[in-house]
Amino acid sequence: MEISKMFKRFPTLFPPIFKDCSYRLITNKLTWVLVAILMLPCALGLLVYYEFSGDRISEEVNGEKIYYTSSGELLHEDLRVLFLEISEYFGIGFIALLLGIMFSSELISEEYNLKTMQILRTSPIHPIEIFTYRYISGIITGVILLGLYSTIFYIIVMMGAGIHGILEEIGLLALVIKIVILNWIGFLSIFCAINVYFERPYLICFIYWLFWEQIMSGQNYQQITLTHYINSIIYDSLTEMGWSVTASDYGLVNSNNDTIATDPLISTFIILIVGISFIFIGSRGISSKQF
Amino acid sequence: MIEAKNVIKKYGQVTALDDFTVDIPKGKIGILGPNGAGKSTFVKIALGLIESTSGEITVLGENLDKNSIEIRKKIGYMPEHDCIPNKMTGVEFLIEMGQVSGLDYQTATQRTHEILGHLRMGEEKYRLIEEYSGGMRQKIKLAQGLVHGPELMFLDEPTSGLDPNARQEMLETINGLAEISNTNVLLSTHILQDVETVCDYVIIINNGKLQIKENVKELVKRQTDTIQIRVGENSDEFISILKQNNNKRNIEITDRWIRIPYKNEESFKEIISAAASAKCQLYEMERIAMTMDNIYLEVVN
Amino acid sequence: MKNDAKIADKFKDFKPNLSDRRNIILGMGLRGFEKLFSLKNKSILFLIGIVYLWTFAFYLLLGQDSYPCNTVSEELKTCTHLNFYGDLQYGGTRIFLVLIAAVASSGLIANDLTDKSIHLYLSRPISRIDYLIARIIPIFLLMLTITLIPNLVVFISQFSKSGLDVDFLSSNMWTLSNLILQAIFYSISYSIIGITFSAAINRESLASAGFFGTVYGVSLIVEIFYGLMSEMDIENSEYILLLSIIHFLDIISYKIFNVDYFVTIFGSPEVIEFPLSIIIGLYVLLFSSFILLVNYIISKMEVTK
Amino acid sequence: MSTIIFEEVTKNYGRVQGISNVSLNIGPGVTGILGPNGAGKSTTMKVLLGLARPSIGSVYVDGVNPFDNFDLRNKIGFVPEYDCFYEHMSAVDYVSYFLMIHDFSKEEAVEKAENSLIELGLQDSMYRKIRTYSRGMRQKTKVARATAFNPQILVLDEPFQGADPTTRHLLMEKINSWSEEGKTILISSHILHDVEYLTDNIILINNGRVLASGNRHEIRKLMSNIPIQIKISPIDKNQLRPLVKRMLDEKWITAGRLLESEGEIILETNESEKFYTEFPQILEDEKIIVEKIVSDDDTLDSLYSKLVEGKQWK
Repeated sequence: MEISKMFKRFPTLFPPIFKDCSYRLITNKLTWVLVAILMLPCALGLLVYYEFSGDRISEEVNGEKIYYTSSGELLHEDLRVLFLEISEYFGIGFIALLLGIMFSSELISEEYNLKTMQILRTSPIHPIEIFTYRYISGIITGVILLGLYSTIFYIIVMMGAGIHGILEEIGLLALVIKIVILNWIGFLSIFCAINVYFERPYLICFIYWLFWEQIMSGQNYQQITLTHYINSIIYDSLTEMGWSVTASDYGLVNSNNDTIATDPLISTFIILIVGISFIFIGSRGISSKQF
Repeated sequence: MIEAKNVIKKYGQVTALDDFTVDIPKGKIGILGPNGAGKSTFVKIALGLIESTSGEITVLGENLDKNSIEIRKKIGYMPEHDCIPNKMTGVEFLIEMGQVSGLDYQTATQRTHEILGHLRMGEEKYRLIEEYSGGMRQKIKLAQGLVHGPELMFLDEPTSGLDPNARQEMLETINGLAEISNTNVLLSTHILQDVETVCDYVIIINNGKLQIKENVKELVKRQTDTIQIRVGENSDEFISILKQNNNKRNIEITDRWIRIPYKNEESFKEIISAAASAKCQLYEMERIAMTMDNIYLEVVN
Repeated sequence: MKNDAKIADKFKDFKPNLSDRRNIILGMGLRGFEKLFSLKNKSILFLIGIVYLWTFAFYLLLGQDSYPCNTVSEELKTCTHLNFYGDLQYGGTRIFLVLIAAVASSGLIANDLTDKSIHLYLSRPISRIDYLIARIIPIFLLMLTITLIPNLVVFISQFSKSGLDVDFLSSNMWTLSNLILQAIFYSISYSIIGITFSAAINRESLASAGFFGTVYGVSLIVEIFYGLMSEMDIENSEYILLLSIIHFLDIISYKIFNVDYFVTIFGSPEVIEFPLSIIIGLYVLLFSSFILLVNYIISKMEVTK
Repeated sequence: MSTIIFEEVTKNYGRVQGISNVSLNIGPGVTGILGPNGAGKSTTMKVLLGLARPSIGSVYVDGVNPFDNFDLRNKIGFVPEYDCFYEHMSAVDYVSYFLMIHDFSKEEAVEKAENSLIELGLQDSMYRKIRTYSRGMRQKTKVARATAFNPQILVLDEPFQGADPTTRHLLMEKINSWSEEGKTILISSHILHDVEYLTDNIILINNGRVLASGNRHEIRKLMSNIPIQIKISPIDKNQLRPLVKRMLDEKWITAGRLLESEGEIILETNESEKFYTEFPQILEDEKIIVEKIVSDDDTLDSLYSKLVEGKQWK
């Protein structure tokens, strides 16, 4: 089928597929377990806020309340570190990754389990369409979920520093959301492709992430991992925002201790390329798979 | 065997059984009815798995309200869906089920092998259930219901998913059940031919109410007023001769059969002479008998 | 011999002699326990082996003298039997206990639910609660073998170290009974949690992952936040410890010994007090709701299929 | 008018046999595909649907290879044996979802979906979630999905499985009417009675081989090594004995049996064609009227078991 025809079909074909996929992703039991885990830092953050809000010192400048810690430092600079650290575990790190693995399995593997893939393969829909639409639905749902979560968590954490603190560090939230989007574009397409080719996608995805992304990144040849490019972007943005971070904080050094961070624009570009190429690899797998 | 008096069962707004009254005799009984007619609800109530909203049920002479758990010692149940564990051997599973019913280990073992012998399971009984074919799985399902020697056996769709040979064998086994430890059989199925071959009595339930309860053999003996014929070569000539004789009656013709209304014995004579003069082969000629299909559709619709 | 020729009847009448419900349940439970111990379950045997090795290496070989533990001192090793359930770095086996409970209990009901054989069990002459009890027995017994027995061995070794002194026994009567009570408490609690997960998540591997992840993972997160909050000197921060089941159970087990609770994961021991009524009330509420949930799940299955 | 041609098709899954050396030619009308479990029925269907690529040989559906061919997929409707639903959708959503893939606009798709569901008698429940459906309703939904876009070829794998008799009857009527419209319908069923009711054209597969294909009466005739038994019952029971005697005079009757209690005689012959041609004449001459001429040997049941047991070669 020609590409032009696919584009023409997009407006009719995508909405029902998106509706179906997002419904399935959101009503999945495991999503709720993960969301509950994600909510835990929020709840605890709220608790922390109420307990310590009496201890902070505030000063009014130009009608805005600026909060300080008892040792006289800007409170929002303390809190932003907390936000980023916890986000690296939850919003863009481990939990988000579990969510990604789960989403990809629900989007692709479940079609094989439900045997609806057989029906799709006897219907006039191209494997690229099958794969891409599910992938895009997954990205949209995941990004909305995690973006929302990051925003809520950001507000809860920065609430201690008042409106001023929230506005002051808004760039950090933007960065986290940007990373969420790039993370999902890159990883979801790899996970989905793994789901097409392998019988036990959960295990393989996890092994891939652990051995390839976690252990390889921080080594000399880390440019072959997606994590490297993600870290490069975080590192670059943080330096631009005036944080005092070093490349080694994000493992962007080789064994000679030289900084090997990649330019953020190129990084973004590479992540997009990886995402698109795995679309093709995945749809190739769907079209060649027999029943 | 089972007496139900004014049984009502409601699931929230939905009424599954609506003032259901029946007296089921001993023997092999078939229960028919559309999906959601209340068949399985009735079976589950009779098993004591769920409670009726109101009404009284007596199973094997004992009131169900008082000892619904004790009564299960006398009842075997073969569910419709696949419900046997894969990671056990057939024998292991049956012994376990026997013990859960209250048999001691040695008796359960002896009984298991005896039943599997009757069901013609060979060495494969020592293999894992996951390697079994559909027919063998059905047999294990049947055997687990029989292992504690029940007086009454509920069979829910025992032949579904079986290929023709396995189905035939399963039906023969069910036919023999009455002889294995005098078991009465209550068979619920969607395949009407099964009821025809196996059962003594048939009960049709629709909309939670009893429609009919009758003897199967007498039901099927009834004949319709149509003769079905199948002929070979020269069928055109045969038909034209028939038409001359039967100009006032309507003859149904398809490329598979010809149907003529039955008036009296002369009808047969006309057909035979028509075939003789047209010199065509007369493959088949008989009055179509009432089948379970006709009766069922008549009752339910 | 002429008259002895015989043809057997095709079918023999079978008059079953069925035992009552109590025996059936006990038999089911014991067979389930046997199965958990069979060679097929290599992972469980392996974990049990580790627990024993760990216990013996830690408490018998490395040894220590002061026993029992009446108050919490700086020296944690004096509280041997309580430490047994603590975190690894303090010599405890908590992670293994949770792991064994997760792995062993996950299949008990989940397998019956996946292959739907639960319908067959429920059509036997036992009630739903009977079935649940029969399914809890194996995991309960398994937990006893890894909570009670190692602790008893430690007790006996202490006893022999004291030179088989009868005074040691009489002065430690309460310790011994508390030890047994505590082991039973842990076993029954973890069994109920395991059964709940097994019934709620009806796939074996997911159930065990869910059990471990929820119980252990939540305890870690709670612990992190507790650390954070106590650093900030926030009042009543210890109440968030009740969010984690592990901590909750530990609190009760310390109550059994009439010892104040202290945190062990991350950071130095710290004494925390809770009112007894809150804890017992919460426990009863939590575990009865677990049992009701399982009962509800099974009863729902009965009706639908 | 669509035709399906298999040319010596073999399909293996790794080391497992699917079908071996199957040659078929299926034309318009209903064709029943029979065989034990695991014989290769589903594989045959999958190969012709383009879900699996033949290991050896080639398949042509309407003259093109179904694997990879896009336009063909608008012409084939498939009802699989297993459930294949998005359980959270309603039947209308589900059917229209697939209709949109068939290039219908949203409004058209919903309208067509509703129509075909109503035709199959699901009007009361088509807006409910599929999760709540009974087996019969699920079958109807599957059939509606496969037929809503009006395909020329219909492949039905066990469409009556689990359906109650009313649903079964309705589906059969539908299949009959589609076959009259000239559609090519391939149907597999374990219940031979249903296939017998629908069609005389069968394909019998066992162990991956096609044992027989074509009209079942013709197949029976080809198995000339097995004598045919014919049941006859005269109206006048006194004529039972004379009739047997008379028939045994003919040398093409090999055996005769008298069942007095049932009022029947059973005749066995090796030359069935001759028997069927001459028998009416004999009756006419002898002035005997019979009310039944039936051969239990000629039912699909008996044909099936004979072929599967391999009696045609003995």
